[in-house]
Amino acid sequence: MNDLREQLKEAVASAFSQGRVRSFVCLERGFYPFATMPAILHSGSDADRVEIGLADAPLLAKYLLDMPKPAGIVVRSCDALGVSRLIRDRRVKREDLYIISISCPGVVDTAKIPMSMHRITALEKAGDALIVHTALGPTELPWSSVLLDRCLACVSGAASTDADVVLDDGRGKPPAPVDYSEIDEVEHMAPDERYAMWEKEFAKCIRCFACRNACPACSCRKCSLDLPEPEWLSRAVILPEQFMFHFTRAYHVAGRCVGCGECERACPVGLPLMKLNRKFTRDIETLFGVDDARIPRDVEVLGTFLPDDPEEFC
Amino acid sequence: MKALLIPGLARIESVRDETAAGDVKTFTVQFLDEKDRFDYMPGQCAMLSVIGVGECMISITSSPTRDRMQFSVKKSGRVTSALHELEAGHTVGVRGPYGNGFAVNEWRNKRLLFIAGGIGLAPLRSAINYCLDNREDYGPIQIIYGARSPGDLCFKDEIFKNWPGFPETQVQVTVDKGDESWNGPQGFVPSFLKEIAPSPDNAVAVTCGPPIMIKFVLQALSELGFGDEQVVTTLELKMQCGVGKCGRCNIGHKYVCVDGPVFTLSQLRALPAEY
Amino acid sequence: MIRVGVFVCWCGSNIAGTVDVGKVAEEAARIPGVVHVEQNKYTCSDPGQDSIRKAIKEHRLDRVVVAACSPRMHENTFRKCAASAGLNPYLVEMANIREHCSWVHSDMSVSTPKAVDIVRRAVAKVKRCVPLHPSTIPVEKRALVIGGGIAGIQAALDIAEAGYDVTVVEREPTIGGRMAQLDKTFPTLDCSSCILTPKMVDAASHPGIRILTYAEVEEISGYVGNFEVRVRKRARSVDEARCTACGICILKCPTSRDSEFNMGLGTRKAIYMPFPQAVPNKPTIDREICRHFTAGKCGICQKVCPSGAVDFSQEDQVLTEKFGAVVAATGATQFSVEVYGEYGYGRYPDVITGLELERLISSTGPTDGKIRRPSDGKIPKTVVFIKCVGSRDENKGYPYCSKACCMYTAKHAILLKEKIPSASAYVFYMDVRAGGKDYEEFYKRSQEMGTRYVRGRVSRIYPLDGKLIVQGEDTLLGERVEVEADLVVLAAAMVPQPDAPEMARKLGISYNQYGFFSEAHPKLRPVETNTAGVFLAGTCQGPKDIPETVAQASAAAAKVISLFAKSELSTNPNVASVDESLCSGCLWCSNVCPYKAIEEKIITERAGKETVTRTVASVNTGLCQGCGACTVACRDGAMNLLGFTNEQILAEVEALCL
Amino acid sequence: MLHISKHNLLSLLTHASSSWQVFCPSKQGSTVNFGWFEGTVDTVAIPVNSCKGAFLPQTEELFTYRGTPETGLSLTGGFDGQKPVLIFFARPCDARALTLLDRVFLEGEYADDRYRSRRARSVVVTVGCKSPLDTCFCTAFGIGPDSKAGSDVFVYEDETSLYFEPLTEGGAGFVAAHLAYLAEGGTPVSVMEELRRAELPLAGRIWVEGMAEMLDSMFDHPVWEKMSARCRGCGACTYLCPTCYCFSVFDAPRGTHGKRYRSWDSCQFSDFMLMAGGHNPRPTRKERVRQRFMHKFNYGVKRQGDYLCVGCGRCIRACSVGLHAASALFDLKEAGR
Amino acid sequence: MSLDWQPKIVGFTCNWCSYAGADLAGTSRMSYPASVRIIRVPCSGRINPVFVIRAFQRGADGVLVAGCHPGDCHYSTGNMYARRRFLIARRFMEYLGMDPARLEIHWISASEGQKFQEVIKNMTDRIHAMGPNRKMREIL
Repeated sequence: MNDLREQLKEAVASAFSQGRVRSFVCLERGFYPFATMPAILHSGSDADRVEIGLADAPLLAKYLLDMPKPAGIVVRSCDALGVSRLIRDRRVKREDLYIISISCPGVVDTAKIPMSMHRITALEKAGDALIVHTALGPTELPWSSVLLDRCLACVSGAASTDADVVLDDGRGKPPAPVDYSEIDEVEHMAPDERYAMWEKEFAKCIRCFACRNACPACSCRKCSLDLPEPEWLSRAVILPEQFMFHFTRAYHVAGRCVGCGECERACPVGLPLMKLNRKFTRDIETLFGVDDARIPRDVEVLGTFLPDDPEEFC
Repeated sequence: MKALLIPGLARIESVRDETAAGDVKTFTVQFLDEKDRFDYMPGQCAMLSVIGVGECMISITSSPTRDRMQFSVKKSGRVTSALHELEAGHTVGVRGPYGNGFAVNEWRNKRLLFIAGGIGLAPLRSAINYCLDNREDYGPIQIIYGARSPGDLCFKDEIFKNWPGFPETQVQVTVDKGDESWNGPQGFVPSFLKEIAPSPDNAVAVTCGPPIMIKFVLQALSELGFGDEQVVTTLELKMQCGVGKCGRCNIGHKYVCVDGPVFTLSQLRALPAEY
Repeated sequence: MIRVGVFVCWCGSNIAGTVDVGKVAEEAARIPGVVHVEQNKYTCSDPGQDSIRKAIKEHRLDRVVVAACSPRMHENTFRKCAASAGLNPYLVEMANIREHCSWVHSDMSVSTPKAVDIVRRAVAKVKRCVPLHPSTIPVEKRALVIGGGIAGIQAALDIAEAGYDVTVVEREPTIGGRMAQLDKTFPTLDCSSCILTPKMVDAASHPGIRILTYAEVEEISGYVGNFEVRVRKRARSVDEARCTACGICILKCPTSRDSEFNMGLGTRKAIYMPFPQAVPNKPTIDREICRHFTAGKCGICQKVCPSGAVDFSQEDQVLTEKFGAVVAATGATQFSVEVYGEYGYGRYPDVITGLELERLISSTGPTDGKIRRPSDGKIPKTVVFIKCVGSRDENKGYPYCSKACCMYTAKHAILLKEKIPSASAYVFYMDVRAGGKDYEEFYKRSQEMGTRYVRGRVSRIYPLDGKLIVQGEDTLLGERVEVEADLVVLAAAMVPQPDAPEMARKLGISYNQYGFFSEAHPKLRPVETNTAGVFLAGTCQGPKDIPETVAQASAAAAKVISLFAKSELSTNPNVASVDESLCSGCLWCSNVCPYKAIEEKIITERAGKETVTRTVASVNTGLCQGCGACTVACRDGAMNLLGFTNEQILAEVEALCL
Repeated sequence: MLHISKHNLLSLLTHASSSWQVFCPSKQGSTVNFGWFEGTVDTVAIPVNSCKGAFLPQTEELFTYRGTPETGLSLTGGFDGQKPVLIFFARPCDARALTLLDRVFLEGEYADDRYRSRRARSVVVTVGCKSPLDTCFCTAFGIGPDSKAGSDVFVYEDETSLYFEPLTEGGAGFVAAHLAYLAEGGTPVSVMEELRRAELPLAGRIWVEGMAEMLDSMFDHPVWEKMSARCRGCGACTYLCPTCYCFSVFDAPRGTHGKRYRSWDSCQFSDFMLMAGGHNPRPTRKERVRQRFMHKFNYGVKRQGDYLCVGCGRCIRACSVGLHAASALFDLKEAGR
Repeated sequence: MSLDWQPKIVGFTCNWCSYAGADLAGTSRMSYPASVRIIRVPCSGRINPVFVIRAFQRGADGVLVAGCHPGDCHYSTGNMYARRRFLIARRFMEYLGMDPARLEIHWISASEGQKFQEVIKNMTDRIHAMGPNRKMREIL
């Protein structure tokens, strides 16, 4: 792990020294020592700040939008998909980017560490366990029990190969099997029951737009939902508008969602947003014969068609 | 207790086009219900509603010494555009008065210098008419006004006919660029001001206009020897409530809606340079 | 302030009969923005239009809603009307309270509120209309005629006569089409070839007409005035310039197959001309059967050709050319009568179709004009004609009337009597439709000549002792009829070409459920299509006889000529439009554009203190046809469709849901 | 002290809800949120949102109108006759935050009638914080697990029971109305002691003394650039903050009738200050992040006489990129040295 | 729900086929319930699924989306995109708890006046049986 971090620091420093980048987005130590937060570096001398991100690591792709180019980024495979999304959406150009990909064993979700283990002083990965250090001493938790939800649906923990530098320590999490059982569960509910469930979820939504702002597929210069005219979405936070908001957000990323789950991680009130996104993903895969719809393609699923698409309408 | 954000309904009595381009209109309004009517001081503002579209803060351009409340509105956004669609007999919402207004009582016996550009004359007009209606309380009044073109001059009746008729009252008008009908001075307000070079002695300078004009007028005034305390201007920011609650129109810890819109230059200098 | 005028039409009693027009007008007056409402008996009439013009001026109307019939009927009428009163024509919206309301609801208590809703929708939309201005595009003054039958020939001649260049593309080796196969034409019985071949020659020799035979249209792109067409001219294997049409090659060719021209009743060689008067009068090698191509042997034709015109190495030529207008004259074909098992076509050689009979009667046909039955070459004494084979039959064929069959059957009966005076003719029919100049008389004549018309269906045909026993019913007499026939002639329906839908897709036009191309309006725009610049002539649009085909061809030509009479065209301003300030430049919109009308554009703008460049989408308004697919692909809300903007549609939804 | 067994709490609340609108934490999907009582209550977790919504709803109707400006209008927006609000199980930070909101909405020339009428007869029942979270730093603002400012009733919680200590007349009224559910006797001394001794993990790292004065000269400091670089520009922090109160007013027209609403708004949104002419005085995240923290730690002190932060830590939990009041105070302190 | 309650159906139809089909129903005097109100758009490819949500929000009890039969689009491909969009959007609305019968998508050609009539009749009957839509609906 440390080796990887050292390699990464070196790679970042040399990206600057070789003049490959004017800025670099990576993770650094956060306010809580065990968590990381995004940092935008402007000089190679900042490379020491670079962290791999054991816990609560935010995804970085979207920072590329506003960074001075050429811009560097360090990506794990989920973030690499986000970068690819931005490139396909022509929001950044590949030639303006300097990508360092790293392998990833998964990222710890500190919210999954039981309350009884609060006052965390440090976190440590040891084999298949997470060691939580607190004032009361260390405790071991199974690694898979504390991972972020997105890691449970990980495309691959191996370092992405579409990168300028590939740093893979071979400890990447193996790809997670595709599992749509949570979607099935919702589908098996009666319509009224489903509606009631979403009504309850959407009632929590405070329309803070954290989901949208975190999403690498939501990169419009100006979100249409913010426009006063036409008013696609009223600013009134009332249930009909919540349905409008969540329908539109999910529909706008339908076929474009890379499955990184950053929306859900960013949501401060715990909305199961991936249950919405993945419904589209699954339907797209089954209806249009797309293999893993999370992978960005040159032509978006809704930007094309097949003459023999399923015909359900008559 | 009076509902804070609920406007009173008022009938538009008349609509007057001020400019040739039709982008400034003066609305004279009368409350439908006497209990909604309010008193105000020159420089104060009100929230004007086009019900179904929205609200915006507009300075009251009439003087409280006259009986009808008037607003001069330049078409710039959604609400003002909707307002421009309205005609006499239509209904608007009005709530106020908001803001501090001009310190007309502190101006007594002083020489008053009003410097305005374009629609910026609207808030000053309230003060000008107030002072003219209480003519004996104030010293000489000098009004310097400019607009982009002759067609863009507002309140033409007053600047050319009415005001110059008052004793010790001088109105000087310039346009950025004249046309065949124009034989008056040409040039921007700040340089016109410097040419006229009014004296700062016992004077208060009140200025309002586009931000770029204000910037250079303030410079010119200090070059002419006006102290920061002698210079008064009004500010405009996006507002939603008008009552210092919605948290929008602050510059530093001051809210333009309740602490302004009128500030002396020395007050402005104490605020962060955010505007 | 927006000042909407609403004009509620009675349409005589068409609307007023089932909708309380007064109530609609009353409610319309309450809609915000409506300043004037009036009712008219017939708004589309001169006085009706005058009242709109008057109201626009008197009430300073800046938007007009006409609550009347379908916009597909009169939108243009009222747009022109508004324009003549100085109002931008795109500030007019129609509320369809006739087709969608008064004609489908009889209860005033439901139709009236519905009409009010429809008007409310129209007002909501028209308030968000902005003046639109057509832009202009240049016109390439060359016409493409697809199909070299009589329709195509006539259209080409008319267009060329007006001074414009025409290219005719015909997929057979010769022009002439179906008409060339006919012997005589009704009701005058003049010889089909005699009137057709001069026209074929005229077309071929006209300096303004270029004929590409043995050629097919592969792709059409572009738009009115500016079509780009790719034509594949198949290799004839004969150098047309060298060939002198001496015919030796044909004579010597050892390979033959059934003649398509003779409906399989005779044969033709591998190197062949479909018929002697073919234009161009040059042979073609059928590579499917030519032994040189199938077996790599032979080559006799090349050896015998005195002018060295046979060229086995010839390749298909692909031409890409620009045209300003296209006339589709792709014709029709004959119904496959095999599906009527009871008639035994295909099993009994003496059951033939009308077109086959034409070839038997024709002096250029396989029997040199002698009517001999195919099985044994005997002269038939009794001939049974069966009409409506494949037409007017929803079970086995098509529900429509094939239109020409009644008359050609009458013609066949007459010709039979002329050729074999002793023969007797029976015609089994459902109805005789003889509408048309001199048609009824012609039908009568066939009766007077002794043709026996039996009203009823034939239920079965079976052979017995060299005869065909035709069993049927005379529904007028209510008795069974049995005829011992020597020959049975089926009046097969005219049906669309099997590849008509494919051609329609190339042309970007629609077709009906059978495959006939759809005209823009069944009555008022019968030769236009919904794709500007594409016109229809002949049986590709529906069954027709020759006079009608020729008339329609001339009409299509007239449309082309009037199109070419302008040096530029004004385009439909209801096109997509980009709000560059919102566009993120992802260009997903361009993926879904069927006209490739969206391009990438680099713009430069100020961002704070910096000048930055960025990519946005840009619409080519000449190419854009206004479908709006891009608007839905655009998440930014940057792409809009003028005349059908997001604002308008959302307002319409809202107005309908109030 | 009057107390109730935890088992009976639901029946008390059910009874209370006949005369009060009860606003309490409950489990909503994966999180515990403050909201109107619907039969369940969660007394353990600190809710993700604050209880400000009981007095300043995220969206509220100001009035309904009928008619049009052209044809005449009538406005209806009656606001009365509602049951008083009972906040059940605020935390000391929440209760204190309400007193800060009160200064904004109740003091000065323009009191907010809606806020006032909701607040006027409200009762705030606060529970002592026995197990503060890793994100709690209320002590930095002089609040603590047993602070009573802003509360009408203070509740001590032991393993089995809740002990009610009325602090105000309103609180006493509430307790009196529910005597049937409460048993007399006992003082939860050990709980009181526990609360007094409770230590907040962040206490040592956060420093606010003199922060307001220090910020006076930091308006143009480069630290804002650095802090805001990671900001994603969402409004999670402001919407979950118990002391943020910004709102906007807008109309929802539907043909010839409609409503005017007010709804929370956030200074972190790019169009918060966008003016009709297109000018934006706070065009980038730097200005907006600065506005947020200047408002909390400088302007608030000048206008309302106190920091507009209570150290509840909700922004820490809300922010997905670690930009929150605690990190800001820490970074600003470093920068201001 | 009163017995004579009439559902409100918002119909989005393409100009070339389905609107013309509705016109044909009119010219052929084929009566159907007065439940549907049509919004004419050039092509089914112009119909944004968000419009459908908006209709439900504002009070529609049912929404009909109609376009040319695949292959017959006036713009050649618009309905193909519409088909993709609505295949997923309709499933998603259902996933959110919307009753699927309230959103119908049909291909109605210009010659299918009768089909238009039948679609409206059947849709109206079904929705009539379900009663007014309350989901996603705004109450004013």
